[in-house]
Amino acid sequence: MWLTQPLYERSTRIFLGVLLLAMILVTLLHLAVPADHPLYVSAYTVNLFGKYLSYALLAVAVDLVWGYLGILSLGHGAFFALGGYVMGMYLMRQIGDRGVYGHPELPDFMVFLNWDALPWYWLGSDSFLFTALMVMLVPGVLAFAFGYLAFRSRVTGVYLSIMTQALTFALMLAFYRNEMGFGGSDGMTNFRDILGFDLRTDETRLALFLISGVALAVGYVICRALVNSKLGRVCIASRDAEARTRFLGYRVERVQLSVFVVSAMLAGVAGALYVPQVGIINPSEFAPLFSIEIVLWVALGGRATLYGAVIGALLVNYAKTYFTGVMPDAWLFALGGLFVLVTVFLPKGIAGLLKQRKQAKEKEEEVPA
Amino acid sequence: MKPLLACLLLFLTWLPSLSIAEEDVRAGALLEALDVRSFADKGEAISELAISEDPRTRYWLNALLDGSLQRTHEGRFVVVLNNRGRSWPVEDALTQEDLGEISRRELNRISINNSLRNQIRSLIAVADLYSEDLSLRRASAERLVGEVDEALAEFLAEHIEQETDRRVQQRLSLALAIYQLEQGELDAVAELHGSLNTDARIALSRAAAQEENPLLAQEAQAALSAIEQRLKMNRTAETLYFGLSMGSVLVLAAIGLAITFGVMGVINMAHGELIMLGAYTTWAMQQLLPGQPGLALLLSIPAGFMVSGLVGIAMERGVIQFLKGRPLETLLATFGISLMLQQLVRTVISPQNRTVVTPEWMSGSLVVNDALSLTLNRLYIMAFALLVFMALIYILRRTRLGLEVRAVTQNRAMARSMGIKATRVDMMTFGLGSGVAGLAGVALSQLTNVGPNLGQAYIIDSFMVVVFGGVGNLWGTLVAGMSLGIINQVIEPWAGAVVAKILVLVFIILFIQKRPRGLFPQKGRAAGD
Amino acid sequence: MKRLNQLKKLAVTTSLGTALTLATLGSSQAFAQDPIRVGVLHSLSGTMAISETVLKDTIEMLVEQQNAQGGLLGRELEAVVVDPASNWPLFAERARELLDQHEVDVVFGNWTSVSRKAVLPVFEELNGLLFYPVQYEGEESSKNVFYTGAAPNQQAIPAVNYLHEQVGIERWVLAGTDYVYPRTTNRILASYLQEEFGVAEDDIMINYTPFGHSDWQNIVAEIRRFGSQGKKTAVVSTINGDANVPFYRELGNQGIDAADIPVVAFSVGEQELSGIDTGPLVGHLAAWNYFMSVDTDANYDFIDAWIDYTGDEEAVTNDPMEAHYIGFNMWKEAVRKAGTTDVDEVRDAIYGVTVPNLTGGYAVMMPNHHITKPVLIGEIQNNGQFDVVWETPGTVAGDAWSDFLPGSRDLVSDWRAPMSCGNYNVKTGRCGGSRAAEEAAEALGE
Amino acid sequence: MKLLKEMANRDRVFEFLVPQQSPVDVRHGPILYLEDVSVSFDGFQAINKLNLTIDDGELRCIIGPNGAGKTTMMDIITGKTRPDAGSVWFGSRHNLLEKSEPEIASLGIGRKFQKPTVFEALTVFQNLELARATNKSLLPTLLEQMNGDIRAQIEEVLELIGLKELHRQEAGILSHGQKQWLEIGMLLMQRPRLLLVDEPVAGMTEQEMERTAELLTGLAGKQSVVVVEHDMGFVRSIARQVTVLHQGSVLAEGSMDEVSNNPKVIEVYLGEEA
Repeated sequence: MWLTQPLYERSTRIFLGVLLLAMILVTLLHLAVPADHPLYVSAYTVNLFGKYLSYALLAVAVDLVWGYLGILSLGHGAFFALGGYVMGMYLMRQIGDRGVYGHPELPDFMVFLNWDALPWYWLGSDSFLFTALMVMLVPGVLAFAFGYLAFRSRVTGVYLSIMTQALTFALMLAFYRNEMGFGGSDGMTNFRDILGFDLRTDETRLALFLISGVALAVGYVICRALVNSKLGRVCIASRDAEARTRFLGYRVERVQLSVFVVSAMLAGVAGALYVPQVGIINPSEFAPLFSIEIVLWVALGGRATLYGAVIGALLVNYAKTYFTGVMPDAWLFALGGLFVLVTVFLPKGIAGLLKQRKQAKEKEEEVPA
Repeated sequence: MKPLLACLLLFLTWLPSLSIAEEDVRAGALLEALDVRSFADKGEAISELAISEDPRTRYWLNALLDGSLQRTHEGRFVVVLNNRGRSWPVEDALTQEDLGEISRRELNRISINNSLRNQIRSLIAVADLYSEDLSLRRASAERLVGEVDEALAEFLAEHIEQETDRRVQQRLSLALAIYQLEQGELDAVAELHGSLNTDARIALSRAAAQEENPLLAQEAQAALSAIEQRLKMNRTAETLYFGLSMGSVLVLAAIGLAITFGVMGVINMAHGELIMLGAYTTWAMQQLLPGQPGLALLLSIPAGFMVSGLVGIAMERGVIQFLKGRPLETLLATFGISLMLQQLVRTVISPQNRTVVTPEWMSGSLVVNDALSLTLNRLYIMAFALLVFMALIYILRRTRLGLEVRAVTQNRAMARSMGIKATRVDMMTFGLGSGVAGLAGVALSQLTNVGPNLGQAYIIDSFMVVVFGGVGNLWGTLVAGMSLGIINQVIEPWAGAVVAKILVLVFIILFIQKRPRGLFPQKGRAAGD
Repeated sequence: MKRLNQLKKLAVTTSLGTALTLATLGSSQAFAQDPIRVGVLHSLSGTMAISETVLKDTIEMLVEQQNAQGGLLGRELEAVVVDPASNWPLFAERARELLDQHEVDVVFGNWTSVSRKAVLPVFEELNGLLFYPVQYEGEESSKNVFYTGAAPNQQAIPAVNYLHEQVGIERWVLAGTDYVYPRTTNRILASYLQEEFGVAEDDIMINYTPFGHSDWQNIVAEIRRFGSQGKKTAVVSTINGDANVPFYRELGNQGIDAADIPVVAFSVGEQELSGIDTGPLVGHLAAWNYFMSVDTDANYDFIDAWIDYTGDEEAVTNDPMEAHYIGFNMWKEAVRKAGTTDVDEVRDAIYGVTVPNLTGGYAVMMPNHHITKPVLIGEIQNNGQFDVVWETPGTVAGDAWSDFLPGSRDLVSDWRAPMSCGNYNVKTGRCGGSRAAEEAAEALGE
Repeated sequence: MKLLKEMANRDRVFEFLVPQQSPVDVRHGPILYLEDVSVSFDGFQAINKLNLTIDDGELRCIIGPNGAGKTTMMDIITGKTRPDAGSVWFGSRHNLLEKSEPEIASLGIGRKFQKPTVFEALTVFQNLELARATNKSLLPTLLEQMNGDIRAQIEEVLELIGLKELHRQEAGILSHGQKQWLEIGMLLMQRPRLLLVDEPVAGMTEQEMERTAELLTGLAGKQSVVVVEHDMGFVRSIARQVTVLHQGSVLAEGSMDEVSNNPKVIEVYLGEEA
């Protein structure tokens, strides 16, 4: 079965092993260790890690299209945010009549906009299953519509990147509008509970952290299986020599479209996991800057490796948390510098470095033999 | 309206007659009357001041107008000469002797509000009808339209004859006619026929609305409908103008990109920040040349070009040249640079916006008629945009550099073998594109904020324009920018600003699907795949 | 940098007079217990840095002054500064960091509504104390947040009263940036104008623009036409931050003079004007609870201290800074009264606490976590300052729930026992929920 | 899942899609037929009223000076470039002008580029695997598993093109000649009815050339081959029928000797040889 195939592969096993280990470790340090102990991991930190993991999943999704398909999407933030919004709508409905206006049906921002009923697109948002479905469908459909047009008319490379950017920018403007019915610039916040569990308890946070971990693992395996399959090789082929691939009889645009959609869905899931952990979703998630930053994570970690994307996401975001804490002014310099250094001196990213190491070692071993 | 009547006497009795001592006593009393809490009383006091035969009246009114007439805690009236900082240089309001600097704690302003400001301006306006300076006379005539009262009407009636300047006469008779119409005189309607002046229109619509004089109402109605027609036309013209001016801003912002991106294939995400640098150069220039905003602005055109150009060249040498043939990587690298440039400005200069002054000759607007006036700053920017565009076309078509640029972009290897220094050409090209971005910045400093986020606001639009117009085609950029500007301005009134922006974006996205290479694509082999 | 700060410190203390310098000497020996931690949650980078950095500095200055006077409860004050980088989710994260990791006793912070909404759940969960210094849309009342900025009834309503009664405005343009504060304010104003002054529907024009909107040609032209129909017209502007410069520029260039169509702004203060050439804007209005130009000694002392602290002769003060000044002093008093920094005790102690404001009056903390403020109308001067042309006779108490919105007119907020409820419904007599909600519930019941 | 896998692996499923099954109707007449084809870029007439017919199983060489339109012709046949006028038929049934590159490819037209283009990031083996004639639509491609007879096919070709011991290497590191061979190998994997070979021997050693010659002649008969080549020696060594292109249209046609004695051809070529 092709989907399970990666599980027999060394690199995947290592990755999953490390991930699992980290999750167990964090859980133990959080539950078993007394709060005053230096090794104790606070709920705050667990929450942070949970956020990082959802970012990592997003990065994997981007690496899938950029690394293997050669499509530099500057709009994946949009799919991420859409997934987040779908989840946000569900969480909003879970508040029920505990909002400030105590309206049983409508979220507060609708009450104060004087709306008397939910707009049609909010239907079903109170069912978790429906939400879980939409989390993937909404970004998927958008990606399909956009991708269908773009790939069919062979908009590629730079043009595609700029178009994706325009897409997310347009969505940002749209979601800022209060008429949209998604809370305008304030977005959605003040969530209470998910599936009946109170979001404000440490247990729920731990659970969300673990779920994010599992989601990352699953997403990783799916992508890995995809790129290991013959289709994955076709992706690489079309990335390096699109015309040639066509002459071999592959319908490149369909390959691109399908992979693009899968990636968008993964991004949606990441967003859905992100929102309950940070407790707010608003249009700034659509900002082009964010989408470009994601690409940096991948570039730093190393394109077309998947695990590189994860490394990159974790590193950059940890650095962000740290730097904006200790030296806020330096942060943008650091981030900007990173962009430059990585692209100029580290085109293969950290993963590339590791590979070189490995190969160098092997050579040394070969010499005596 | 007593004050206006009052001031008629004001200039008949211009020359000082009494002895200085008595003068100052009376003057003191007059000013004393101004220092009251209620603005109504102040109004009275001002009219009193106006009728007084004191020669310093004009001086005081002006001081009052710009808020520099103040009072020390000891109750002495002073005029503040410069009100920045913690203590201000002042002179005595009566003797005009210099009193050195006084802490602002010690001073209380004789404050006025908008209605008093109006009153004073009208007073001064009437006085100005006698001024030698023609522009002053015109201004005051302009101002009196719609402000005429009985007293003034009588006065104007004979004054119009003495007036030599044609326009002043027209204005005054218009003002007079409006007043007469309000008095219900039928023949005034003829005078106002076809006038686009707002006050005239209002007067007419009032006349049309009233019952007691049906004939007048009828006439007025006829006149009104004629006016409405002309107003429509003017509105269309106005929208077109708005579209073009917005378009020219887009073109200015995008044209530099059309070179770096279109010609060199470098996706310069820092383009916005290069624009920002141009704007900051303007600010710096104005700091260097205080009091001469106009000169500073002109000087900052070359300066802005140099600054952004040099930064661009530095970028090209330092980063971009290492990314040849990896356009997507240039995107990331330049984006990093843009972040750094922003933060640099924040830390070195300030996160706050900077003040860039608009020179006299650029503020205000060019009056075509009472309903249509074109804002000057945008008019200049339009001209500037076209100028820059033409210059670029010339450089690329006619100069050695342009030739080399085209050679290098079409066949690098060949060009080199013919002894063209490709790297140098790259450097120059990028420098040129960046420099033009700087010019855009200089222009934008006259329209919008000069702050660290300036660039962010324009980068996406710029890319849209270039891609829409067709990469590597300057004319495309021009057409694209202008048409996007017009589309936007036409949609905006009925869709609102936000939706208009969104619609334009969606439109471009769809358009690119239909024609991936934009409006004016490069055809054939040159395009490459 | 370090040395510079010390110089500043010195400057402040000296400027505060010899008595204080003695105090400093006294305070320079180590404080008895561990310090009281004061959290500062303002963006120092990103788009909001423009407005928020000065507020961070303000709190740091106030903390320094307080330490110079021997700290609080014999303990030193320590400002804990974090940077949420104008990123709303990061605000929530940082708030948690402050309360959870740094265990601060109080937090002064936030500017935008969305950032406040983002941190609200965190403060309620961890029972923190937040002082929010910016004018806002109301429609919110949290046990853990004190709103020292103006509620709509402390800014918008008096402003239109002034325009209607003093200036005789009959026709209104409500122009704002498209986010919650303008939306709410304009809805309140629209219904207020119609109910109180009987303004007709078509004498009110409402217009929204995106953040940082830069091309105002069309809108300003529309305003001009709307204003030239023979009725005196005014623009009530809730346009935010960056969009203001191009807006006022366009006004000036299209020849709209304050005398013809005055613009009264709720989000334009000295800070914003410092980025504009105010020459063409003289006479346009702003409504605040504080202006730098206010002529009181308290204000001059504050300004001098501020100038010394920043070392910038041109440095300006503004309304949110005063709000922080008041908030800080109120918290200080409450801590003194309670004799501890424990959140619950401080909260109980702070109701009714009265401290002088900078405009020569006093501010009282009301049980609904809002304070009493005077409302000032100022006209822009050519030097980037405002000249007060009108002010409310007394102070106005902030109202969390507007009386002009159907959803909230029945709600009152009183956090004292026994009620201790942020949205008590006087009609239904229960805590939480408005009449509208009740009806909806009944409807569902049937 | 299981079922799908089955279907993907078995060769005979999706009859209509498997290339060699495509019913190219050659009963009455040629396999490839170009009539009055013209195309121009920005005014430059690259192909001008070109007429050309290739019979089934024929080996045809096309020569001509630079800019004669050889490559452009190939672009038109494979659907990369659309002509302004004229018609192109594959057999008597398929109008190639209505088809996209993938469709044309799966009809059984394989192409080798002038500049060898292989997938440099993939190994030699994977290059051949991708080229292999099979159902190339989405799902089967995703689910296809490596198995005995696929490997066998690939090994066979590896032998033929002499890259067996390099099959694990990434194609990027191959020498120019090796890339040529790899690309030819990919052509073979496609099992096309018609091969378009653009300058196959550029950058090859003498004996490599000979082997290429053998290979191509060997193919002829089973498949139709069109070779575009500059190297006269090579052409002579394989050619039966030669077509000379000049300024986008046929200048002369016939056996090598006929054309090389044709005065017009000599005139055109004088520039080249001198």
